Amino acid sequence: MSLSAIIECVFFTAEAPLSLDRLCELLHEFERDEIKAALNVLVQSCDERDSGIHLVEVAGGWQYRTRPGYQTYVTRHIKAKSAKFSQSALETLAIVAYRQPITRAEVEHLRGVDCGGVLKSLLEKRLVKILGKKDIPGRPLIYGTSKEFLEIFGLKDLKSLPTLKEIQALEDVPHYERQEELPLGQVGVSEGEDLPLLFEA
Amino acid sequence: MSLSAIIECVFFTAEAPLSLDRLCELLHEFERDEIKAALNVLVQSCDERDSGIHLVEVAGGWQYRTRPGYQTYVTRHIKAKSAKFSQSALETLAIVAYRQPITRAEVEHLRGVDCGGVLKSLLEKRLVKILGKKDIPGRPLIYGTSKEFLEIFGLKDLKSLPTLKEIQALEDVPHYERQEELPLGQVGVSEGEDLPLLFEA
Amino acid sequence: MHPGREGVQHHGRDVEPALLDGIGESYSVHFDKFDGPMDLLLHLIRKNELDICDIPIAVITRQYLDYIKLMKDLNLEVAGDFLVMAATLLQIKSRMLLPQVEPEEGEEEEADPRAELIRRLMEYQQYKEAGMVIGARALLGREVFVRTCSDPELLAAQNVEGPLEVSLFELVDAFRILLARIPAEHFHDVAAAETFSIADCINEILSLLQDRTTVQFDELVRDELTRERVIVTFLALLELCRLKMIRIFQEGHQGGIWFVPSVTQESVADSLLTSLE
Repeated sequence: MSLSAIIECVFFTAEAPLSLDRLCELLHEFERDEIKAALNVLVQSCDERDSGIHLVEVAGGWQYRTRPGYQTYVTRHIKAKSAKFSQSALETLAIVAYRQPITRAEVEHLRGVDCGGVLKSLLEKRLVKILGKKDIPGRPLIYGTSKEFLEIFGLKDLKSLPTLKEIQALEDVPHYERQEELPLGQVGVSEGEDLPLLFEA
Repeated sequence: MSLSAIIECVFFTAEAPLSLDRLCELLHEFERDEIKAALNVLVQSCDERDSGIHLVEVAGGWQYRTRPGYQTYVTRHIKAKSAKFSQSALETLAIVAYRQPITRAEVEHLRGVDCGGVLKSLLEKRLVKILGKKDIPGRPLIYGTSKEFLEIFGLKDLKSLPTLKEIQALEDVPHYERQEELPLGQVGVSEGEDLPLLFEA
Repeated sequence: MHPGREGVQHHGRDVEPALLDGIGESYSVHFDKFDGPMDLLLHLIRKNELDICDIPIAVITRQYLDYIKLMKDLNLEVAGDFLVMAATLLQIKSRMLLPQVEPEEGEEEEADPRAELIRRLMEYQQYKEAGMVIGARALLGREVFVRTCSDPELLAAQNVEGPLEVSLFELVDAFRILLARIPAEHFHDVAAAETFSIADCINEILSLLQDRTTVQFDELVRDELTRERVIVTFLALLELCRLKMIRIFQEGHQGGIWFVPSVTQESVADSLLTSLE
């Protein structure tokens, strides 16, 4: 009975990711260093053999999960959660994740739209949580992302969110040089000219 | 992506033992013989590496289970499984939090049911505590929330509890959304015209 | 690429020709549902391959308003936020048409009426993209799964409860649902947000007494020495005293007022636990 086998059992039966601290607490008869080493053995063991599951770090802990790509088979016998996020939910979630703690008014200023409904549904899905109240007049509620957010999106911690710079680098839209002439000619509108029909009676 | 990795994922996520027949049904694009062989690979793989779990045949099917002998470790952690709140506990706790100091009779008046058992379990969980006795006939006990309550919900103090108004406000539709016509229409802009004076600095 | 975006397909023939004028020739409207005015603006900037840092405001304003008109024509609900942005765009446009006021020393930067909008758009763009990157991850329960069962013998072992898991929102929501269920006459609002109520003050005192055994009256009013605050605090103390939850002491005539909890929780807790059985 090796320590890594013990740890494997513990993870196998755990309902949520377990942090190294928690693991050390549970397996108090072992040294932290031993546990760390055994954990490494398990992580490598999954990677070495061609395994369908792996031990990953999420939400500040470790958890066995199926590797991405097997969902076609897995969902044949268990129901996939219809984890469908609308663009506005994802946007709001991103703003809360990157800017937390943040108030509803701040989210709305950034998005330019009312976000009450989206925030409420994110709260109901437990992806966002109320952190408390801000010490400014009116004491508005402040929001942040939850542990479930990290778990569902498979993030180790908030620091492992892609940085906004990285995201910009991913962007495929080329950046246009400042140009003198804008492609206005094509649309036949020029500065200061006509307003649209919108407000005609 | 090997067949055995696929089968590993399927077993990993299965709620009950799966028979070979059922497995063949689920993985209909593979031959029964292939599946049988892959199953053997998985059984052997667990035995070869010193693993804490194994794939065993139980109740007419196959299932991953922890090997006997690891219970000591596994149960430690299962016992510490996080407790979910029942709706009645949550309701009672909410009443105590928002209406404290409050007596049992008052809680029951609001909930319309006996709350002795729920209050007791909240007291045992140390979320609720007794603040004293009310100076009315019968001298009923008065309840309030505890310091642990604040800790669990990450609140600085009771004043930081979000109010109902604040939660309801999330559903409020912004007042301008209902209006039929854009007030800009009044300024009488039409195609080709110049801008109205409305926006003068 | 655009998760969750509902594409509303619409063909040019149903749209007034006047509207299509100047937008493009064989213009078949692929009408996306935009998540707000910022989203629509970004779309227009991309569609026209414009530099976000130097938006030709007339073009953008015109196309923006065309879209709103189109939404109305298609009987789509135009949220107020879109109209607010329309006003902003018109305002910027009008300011750009006004003769340039000679910029004073030091405020050259803000001379461009578009500056604030551009800043907001660039920031919004970042979060919009961040949202897409996040949404493209392998999600738990969708692409990735965890184990769903435990050994039956292990399930039997779980009778001791561990740390509680519940969110603040669930707590408030439970209360909201409860109040929605009970008759109206029981309903009175829980917390007055604007003014400091006696109930607030009682809560504050109770929280203080959770950490300490004695509290001085002055401490409660020190930070906010207003008539209202003093009166409310005093009434709260009287109420707590009436409920026999605290005892009040004074150090002689005109001396400091102290109060202590009148009961220790543990002693009462025991008697209660038996009474609830």
